[in-house]
Amino acid sequence: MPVPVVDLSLLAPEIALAVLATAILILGLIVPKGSRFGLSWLAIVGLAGVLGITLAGWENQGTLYEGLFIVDQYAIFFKITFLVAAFLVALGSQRYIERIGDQSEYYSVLLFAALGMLVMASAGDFITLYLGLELMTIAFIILVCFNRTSARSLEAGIKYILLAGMSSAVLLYGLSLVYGLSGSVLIPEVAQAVARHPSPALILGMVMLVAGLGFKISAVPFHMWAPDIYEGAPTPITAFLAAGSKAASFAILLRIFVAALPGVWAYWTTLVAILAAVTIIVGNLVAIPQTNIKRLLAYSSIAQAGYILVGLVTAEATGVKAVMFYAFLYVFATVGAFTVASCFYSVTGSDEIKDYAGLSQRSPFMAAVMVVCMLSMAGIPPLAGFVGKFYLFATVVNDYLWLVFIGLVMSMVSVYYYLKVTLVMYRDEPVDNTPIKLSGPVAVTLLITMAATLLIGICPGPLSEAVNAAANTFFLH
Amino acid sequence: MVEYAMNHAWLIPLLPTLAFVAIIFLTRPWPLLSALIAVGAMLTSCFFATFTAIGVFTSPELTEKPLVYAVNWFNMPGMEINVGILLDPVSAMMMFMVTLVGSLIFIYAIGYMQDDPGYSVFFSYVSLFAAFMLLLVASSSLVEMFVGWEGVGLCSYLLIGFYQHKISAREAAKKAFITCRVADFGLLLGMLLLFWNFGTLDFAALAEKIPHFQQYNVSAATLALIAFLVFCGPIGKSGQFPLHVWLPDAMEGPTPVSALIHAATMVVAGVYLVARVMFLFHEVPSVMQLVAVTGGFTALFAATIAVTQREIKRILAYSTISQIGYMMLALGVGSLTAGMFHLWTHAFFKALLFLGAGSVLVALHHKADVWEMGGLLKKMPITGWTFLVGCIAIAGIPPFAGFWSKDEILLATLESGHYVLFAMAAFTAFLTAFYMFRLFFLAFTGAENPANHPKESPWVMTVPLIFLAIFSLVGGWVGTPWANVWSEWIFFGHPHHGEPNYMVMIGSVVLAGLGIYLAYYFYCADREKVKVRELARRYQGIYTLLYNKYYIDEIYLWLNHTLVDGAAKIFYLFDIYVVDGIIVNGVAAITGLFGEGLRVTATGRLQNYALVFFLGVLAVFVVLAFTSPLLAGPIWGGVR
Amino acid sequence: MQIPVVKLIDPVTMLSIGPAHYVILSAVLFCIGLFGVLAKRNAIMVLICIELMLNAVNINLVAFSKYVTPADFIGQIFAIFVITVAAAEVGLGLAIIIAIYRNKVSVNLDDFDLLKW
Amino acid sequence: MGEFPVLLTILLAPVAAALIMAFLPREEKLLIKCVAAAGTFTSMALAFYTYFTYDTGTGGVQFVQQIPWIKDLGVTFYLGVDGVSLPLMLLISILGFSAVFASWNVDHRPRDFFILLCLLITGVMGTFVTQDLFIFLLFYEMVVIPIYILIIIWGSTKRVTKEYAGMKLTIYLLIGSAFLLVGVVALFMKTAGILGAPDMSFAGLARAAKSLSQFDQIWMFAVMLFGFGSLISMWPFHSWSPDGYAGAPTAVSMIHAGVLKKIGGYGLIRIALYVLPVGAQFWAPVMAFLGVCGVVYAAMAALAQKDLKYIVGYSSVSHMGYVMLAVGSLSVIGLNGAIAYMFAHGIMAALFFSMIGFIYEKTHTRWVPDLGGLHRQIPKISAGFMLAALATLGLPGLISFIPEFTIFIAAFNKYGGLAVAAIAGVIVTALYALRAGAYALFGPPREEYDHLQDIKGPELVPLVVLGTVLVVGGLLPSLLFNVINCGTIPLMAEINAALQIGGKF
Repeated sequence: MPVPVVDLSLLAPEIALAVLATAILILGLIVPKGSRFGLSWLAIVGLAGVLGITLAGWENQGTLYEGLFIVDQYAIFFKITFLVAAFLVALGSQRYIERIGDQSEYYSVLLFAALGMLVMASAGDFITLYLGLELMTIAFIILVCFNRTSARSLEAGIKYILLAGMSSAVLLYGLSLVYGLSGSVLIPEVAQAVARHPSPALILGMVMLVAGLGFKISAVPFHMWAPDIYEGAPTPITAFLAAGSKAASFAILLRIFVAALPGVWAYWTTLVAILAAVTIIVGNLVAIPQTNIKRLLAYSSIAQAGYILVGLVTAEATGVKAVMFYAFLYVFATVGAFTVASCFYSVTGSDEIKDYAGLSQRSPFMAAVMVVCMLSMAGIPPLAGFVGKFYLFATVVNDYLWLVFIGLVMSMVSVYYYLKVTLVMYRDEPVDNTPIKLSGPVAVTLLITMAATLLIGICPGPLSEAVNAAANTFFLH
Repeated sequence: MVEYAMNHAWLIPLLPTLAFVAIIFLTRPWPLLSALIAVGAMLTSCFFATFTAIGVFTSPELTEKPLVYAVNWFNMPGMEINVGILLDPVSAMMMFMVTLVGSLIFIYAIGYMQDDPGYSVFFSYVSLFAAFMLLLVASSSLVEMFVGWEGVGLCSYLLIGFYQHKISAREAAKKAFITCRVADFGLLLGMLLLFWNFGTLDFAALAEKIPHFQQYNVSAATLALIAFLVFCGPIGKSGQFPLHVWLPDAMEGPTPVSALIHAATMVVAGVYLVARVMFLFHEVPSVMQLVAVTGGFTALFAATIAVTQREIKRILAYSTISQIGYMMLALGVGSLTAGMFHLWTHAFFKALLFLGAGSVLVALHHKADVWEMGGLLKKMPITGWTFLVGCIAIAGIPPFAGFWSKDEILLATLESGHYVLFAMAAFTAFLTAFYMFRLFFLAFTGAENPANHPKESPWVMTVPLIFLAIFSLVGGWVGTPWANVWSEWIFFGHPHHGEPNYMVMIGSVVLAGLGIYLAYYFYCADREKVKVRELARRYQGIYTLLYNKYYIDEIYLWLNHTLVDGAAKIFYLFDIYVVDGIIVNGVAAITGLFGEGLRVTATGRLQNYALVFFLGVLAVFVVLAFTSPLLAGPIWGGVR
Repeated sequence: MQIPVVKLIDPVTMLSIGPAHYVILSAVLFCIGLFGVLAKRNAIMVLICIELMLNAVNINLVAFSKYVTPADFIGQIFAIFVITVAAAEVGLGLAIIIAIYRNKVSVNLDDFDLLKW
Repeated sequence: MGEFPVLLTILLAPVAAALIMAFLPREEKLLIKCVAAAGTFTSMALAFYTYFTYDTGTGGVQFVQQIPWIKDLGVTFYLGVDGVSLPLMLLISILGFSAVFASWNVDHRPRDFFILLCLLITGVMGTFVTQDLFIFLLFYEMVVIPIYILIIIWGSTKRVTKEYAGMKLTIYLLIGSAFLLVGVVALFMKTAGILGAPDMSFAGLARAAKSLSQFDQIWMFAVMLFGFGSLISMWPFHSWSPDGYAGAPTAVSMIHAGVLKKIGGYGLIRIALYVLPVGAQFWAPVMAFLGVCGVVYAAMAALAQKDLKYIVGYSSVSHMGYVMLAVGSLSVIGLNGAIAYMFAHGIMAALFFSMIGFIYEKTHTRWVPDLGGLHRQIPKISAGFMLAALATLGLPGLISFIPEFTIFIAAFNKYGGLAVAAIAGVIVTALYALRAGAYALFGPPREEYDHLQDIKGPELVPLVVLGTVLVVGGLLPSLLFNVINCGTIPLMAEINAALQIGGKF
């Protein structure tokens, strides 16, 4: 058979990112410890460059290695999402990391995690999927316990590695069953096989697959790990974990189920709807009594996963589109909120909500960003979250009205705990009145997140059109 | 001039309005200037009103076909409300009367209100009142009239409570407003029903339509209901039983106010309203009966109370109620003529009496109890003699004004065959004479009270008294049975010529005379008043009952505080404990509890998490397996 | 539609090893591993049990590769990837366990509950 | 008439003011206040200009501006006003302006206060000037957060803490709006299906909704009724209102009671009624019934209050009952009455709250038994208070009477008996309004209040502006109705056409 011609331009982002990551790792070894701070800038600029490459390749679509690696605008859109997330996190976490560990390691691992996501986004078969997933996961494990001196960070690390290991084992077992019963690992072929003769064993395999990915997106009942890990991990990592890994897992979930399994989907929808509802309810209710900002945000991000799941219920372009839209705006909201938390932590060394007293006077900007991001998650117009939710629920309103009710009512309940934070930040008088100084990069990060959240909310037109295009390419395969 | 006046009749209400605005916003700091503005405006309107009246009375067709200048106020599909001026003898007469009496009282007030801190404010209020009153009188549609109606209510509220720092004044004002409000509720419903059934509220249009109400498929019962509801308004405004309670308390206001609002003009607005919509009442005899009975009963009822009261203004207040009862009676028995005639004469002598009382009060530094007065006639001759004129007039001694109008009423009652009502009216006439002269003798004759050092009031106060006295004498001559000009002009349906009935005349005079004699016998003849005290002691029960006005105020007070406030409390408690407490906060609390409950499942033990994860997998699988049709097939499905 | 059924468990050929044996074996192995993960209190034991689960997967993959897609070696390739990743994971795991042992002088999972509620 | 984007200017003037203030130093208190005043004044002046240049001859939507916004949702940034929205737009601009002066004495963090206030005003303004449902929603909830922050920082704690009050108000309204959103989303999807292409403009939705199934219309209307109803404090979903107003600072009470509630009524008319006439017809009796319940219930509750703000809070609940009743009457007269009454109530409630605010500022109490005899010490405030009280009890010659009368007529035509109960509310209203006035202002003066300063200078603005509107509007109701007619007549015509029945009017 002829040797397949590989169009490497399709791989440009991945290659660039890998090179960048490796380079930083190596340079980290060469450059003396004192002056490694520059590496962070290298990473940031490099990420920007990769982002540029990816954007440039928007029109450049195709598949590699007989469908193992798919590059369509759907994948590219998600890649952009991840890279934006990585960029913002990298930009916002310089100071934070400086105190707890080595810049070069941190940034290279961060980039590897991003690379894993990129691979996941365009995985065309189970092996690629698995590789991307594990690359991301392992990188995250390192990052979660990056603060080697803190017991919490380490505990989070061990919890994460063990649980993630188990979940990926389950996922793999599912994959193996599916492979065995369909005779292929290429998603489209699997799809045909499943459509031709589904069987309980195959369903079991699928369930395990869902469980594995549900673990990553922290959908109830696979969510138990999330709050602990989010709380224990260094805050920027939490942000990346919440924004990036979730989005990546959704990317692959969509790829598998919406594109590949139309045959069995009919009786999955109800299940997904139930999962979504439960996730929304649990996430929001448990967030109410929280006292630690990170834990609160963790639960709220569980709820957010529930909202995104709503988009999966109807396996249609509208749903795909809604998910993509929401995932994108969710990145900004999450990163913004967590960045505020992280630089608040680096000033006061506390994550307790009660310590946020008087933040509006110590740093009006931080407080404003916090409020904006949280309310965007809650879906209060004119912020981005509102439009996102509108898209999501519009897809299910015809068949699953009850889900819409639950979702919207719960999102208003969520306002309750967001407002409790607001209350502390705005009403209470600060304990010490010293204004909080923001370092330039952090300020830029916050500014970007807030601006994006407002902008997408007020005029979502352009983004929604891009998403439309991407979602349509998605159905070509 | 007449032409001009008639075409500019709208100026009559407008001028006092302007006076009000000017005083409130410009001349408040300069009391005398304010007073002059008010009086000037009033006199000008009076001037206009006079010529208007002349104009109206020189064009006979207006009685049948009133002259209307109206403009659109606001409209929407299915609803068109006009405002304007309606000129016919009745309204012209009222305008003339109001402006005339008003001017005199304003002038009087210049003296009466001397060195009162609220001097300017007082004149602004009374000007506003005059404006609303004239609007009410001149209005061409029921809505417009309602505006004036409520407006005068407001002004009376403000003026009764003019001495706001006195608790009693405050309460009286509130009472007056709310009592009238209750009554207006009926009037409002009546208006709505009218509009609903006839699609308009213009008097002219209604007068066209109502006589043929069957064409608008309105049942007689509905019409009766409407008439009754409309009549509720007058009951309140004109202090008819059972809503008369506010009027005596209203005497808390300055005396000119009592004279103007609570004697001459506002309180007779009810009578005027009934007269205005006579075409409505005329169609429903049942309600006419009701009006007559209410009037007759009120007349007697109030008179009995007046007999025992001690405060000079209260006595006058009850007499006012009673006299308005007369007017209602007249309307009820179908004689618009007699009713309006009495309204007209009553305005003069009652105003006179109040102003006289006022001048007495000033002289005695607001010591109101007639039993502590005495012998004032010598010290304040003008006041005293004019007051006497007023008493004679109200008692109904010819040739004074009261006699002619009262006679008309008795005559009408008799002719319409309401013998019982006639008897009541007659007896009331007797009582009236009695208590008025009781008042006169107690206050102006007999031994002087050494505690008092009265002196005659200044001319600004006495001149109006004299004028009013003159009117109280000659005012009635327009309607003598022999030359009854009045009934030529003011009538409903066809002019009503009461044949001079000498029986009635003589009878009433005799009754009045008897009353006066008794009063003389008890209160003037025996210096020590022993007989009357003896009498009071013998009929202790009746006396206290009358003295406490049949305890009606107490009953209302009880109703208000127990029922209304109690109900309010219940509603409020229900609101905060049930609606808010249980439902709203309950839901919130439950949500919070769920949160707490789910929270503790996060034990921090990673193996619990693993377990949950695995159970989740099983659960999902089971659910899926049972919802999907696959269990039918073999476990492995087909394998190549 | 008519699903072409191949009897995986054939009483006649029961003695000769067939795919079923492998599948069942891997299932058993998986369950043992899972039990370990849930029951063992020692972090290292849990790590080992996870390895067991992964190996169960490998057995599956290889077996299916032989019986289902004998032509191309998808299963084997997959298995090799799994082994590699698993190695990395274990290495990382051990590193963390050492670090946390330094910090807490314990590898008993029940001692790690700072983060809860 | 798009040469000068007048509506956009009206909308953005307060935002501009807010931005400027954001860059002013904290200490420049007077300057900040002046900026706020300038911004709100600009929009008020332009609003008046719009109001009086609105061509009642042609009617319909005027001052239109359209910018395509979100293609796949069929959203256009569609500004334009008609007879229904114009009065309310005017109302918010007037109230915004007076609210700035009513809070002239705010000295605790004034910059934050006025920034939030301006944002709040913009949010409310936006709901009235747009003709597109999506844009409407954008503004609809935007106001929630400013209000919450304003309450928790500058509010006052009485029977309930301000935190509780603010949280209850916010969450309650948000839950309501959640239901509303469900309705909107469903409406959007279904109409998009009908039209083929989505269209979010009111007109478009109305056109498409004609072919909705009756069931759809009914349940959608139900959820919208709950959403808008809880905003307009329809009984029994009112319990946020008295506490909220009691907790809120003066300006917020003014704007919330004055206009924000009206968004509920406006939404009911403009969206629920106009788009879903069939549902409206089905639910009209319920609306009317709840309205009457509200009138009586809240009036009675107000009678039992001792705190001035609670009195007005309950009274506003009761007055909104009239609006519900009017909307329930489904007739031109009713709608005219409803809108005019919303305008009137906005003015008088605002005046009431501003005067109470001043009284509270001076005497530091709102507890009626602790007050009394104030008419001597602070005559101007007392005058304003009495004016508001008299308007509340619907005194003819003041702005509230004619709308009330119109509502009565409409309600009476449709629900005779039920209306009577509502009209009886007038008596109770008079009772509590007069009592409040009598006990707070009249009676013997207390010496502890002798030193009080009457309002002067900028503090007078609310009294002057609102008082003038109160009287002028009462004397010349046609100013109001001529404009409103332009909105309601076509609207009702559409509805009747959709219902295939000729209403009585």
